[in-house]
Amino acid sequence: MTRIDVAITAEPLESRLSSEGRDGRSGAEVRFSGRVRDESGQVRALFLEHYPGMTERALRRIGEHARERWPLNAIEMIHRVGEIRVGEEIVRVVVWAGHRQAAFEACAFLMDVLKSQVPLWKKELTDDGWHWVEARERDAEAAARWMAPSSEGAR
Amino acid sequence: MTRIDVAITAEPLESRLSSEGRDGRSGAEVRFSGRVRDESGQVRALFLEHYPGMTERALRRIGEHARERWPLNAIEMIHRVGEIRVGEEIVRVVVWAGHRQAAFEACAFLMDVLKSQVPLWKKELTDDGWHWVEARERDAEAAARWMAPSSEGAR
Amino acid sequence: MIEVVFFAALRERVGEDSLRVTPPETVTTVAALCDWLAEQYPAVGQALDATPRRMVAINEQLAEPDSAVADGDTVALFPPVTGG
Amino acid sequence: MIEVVFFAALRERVGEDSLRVTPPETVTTVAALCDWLAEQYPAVGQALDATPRRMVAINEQLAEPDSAVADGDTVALFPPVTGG
Repeated sequence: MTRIDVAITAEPLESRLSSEGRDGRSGAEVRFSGRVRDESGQVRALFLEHYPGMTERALRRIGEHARERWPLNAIEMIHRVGEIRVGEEIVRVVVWAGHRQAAFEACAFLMDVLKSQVPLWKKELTDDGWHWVEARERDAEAAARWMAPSSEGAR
Repeated sequence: MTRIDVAITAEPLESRLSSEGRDGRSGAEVRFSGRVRDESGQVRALFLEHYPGMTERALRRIGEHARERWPLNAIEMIHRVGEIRVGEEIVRVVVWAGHRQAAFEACAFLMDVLKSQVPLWKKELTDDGWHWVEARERDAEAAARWMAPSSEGAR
Repeated sequence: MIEVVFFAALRERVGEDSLRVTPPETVTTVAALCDWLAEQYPAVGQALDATPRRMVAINEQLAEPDSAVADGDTVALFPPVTGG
Repeated sequence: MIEVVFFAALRERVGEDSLRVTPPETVTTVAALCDWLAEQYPAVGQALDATPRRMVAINEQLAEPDSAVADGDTVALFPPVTGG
């Protein structure tokens, strides 16, 4: 059975090791790390709000969708909340599988769906104060491509 | 300019840290780690042969193709050679980019092309002795999909 | 009784984390609940108007405006998510 | 002079890591070089026959059977690669 580990934490992700998957089953490990970008040179910090309880359940649910869709050995999803500085890790998704294509696809799927369906909200601190980050159409489209009939096969 | 680091080493990759990319430019880091799988429970060890000089040049060349095709900040490719045990890391490809889709695609591209164009050869030790691993049609097809006219745009 | 919880910009606009309300029996969907809240609580009405793109969860599961709400439910209203 | 180097299963079948050869001027392509090697060195001929799917590199760049070879080149012959 595909192991699914999820966590929400206010501690730096950098200090968390991921499980190793060195069991001889997993030929492929694909890991995504998202860091706080400073696109304009104006972001001082970011604050992440979440919905305690639902956020963890939503992460687990998208992990369950991924394991129904691809042959995976394990999934790990960690998301940071609270105040985060530029350059720090905000999210880490790791997928272990027997083969690389399943691992790549599942990891990209998890990130796309996380960005459009998991209750987390970003607020940016700039010289003008705190501002909520607007959801981007691009992220909704990225998630929608996994729902297209041609890429069906989930349930 | 997109930094490209390549290395061939007979030392365990596990002990090598990747550069961190915590410069505020790279929102996305996608990392692929390939480990020695034991599909049949019969593989005792693997031996990797390479073409000293050409292997490194070929890795750098595919990195150059990736950075022409996607907006990337940095690429790191490390491949282990010599004798390797089951569960150990054989290859690591890390891509840093401003956005996750470019990082995912470039990392998958690099692995697909590495598997079909970079001079490295695997030999397996089983109870029957050492055997050269046969190239798989699947890997050639995975590389070919990046050459299709619809996915052009490299040069 | 229904517990209505707000998050992020919507929470700040409402000025409350949550409300415990007992709407009339005619309120059976998320959309009807929002309309009723807007009537009863002008601050909520203004906050909802200021957040035209919204998401909703019922008992911690994503739902739609026409999803059914019932006594005992927790209904969460929030702007589009921006994690990751 | 042309340096011919072998790798992996092909190297083991040939029994040599490399050969330094001076083929006649009529040998101008990789394919012609392989044919000439097979005539001159029966062990190489048998090894090439046993490795029908082959790759080739000239001066450390991947090449094709009809690629040109010239004096001073290093020509590498090897089975399909299996790294990663």
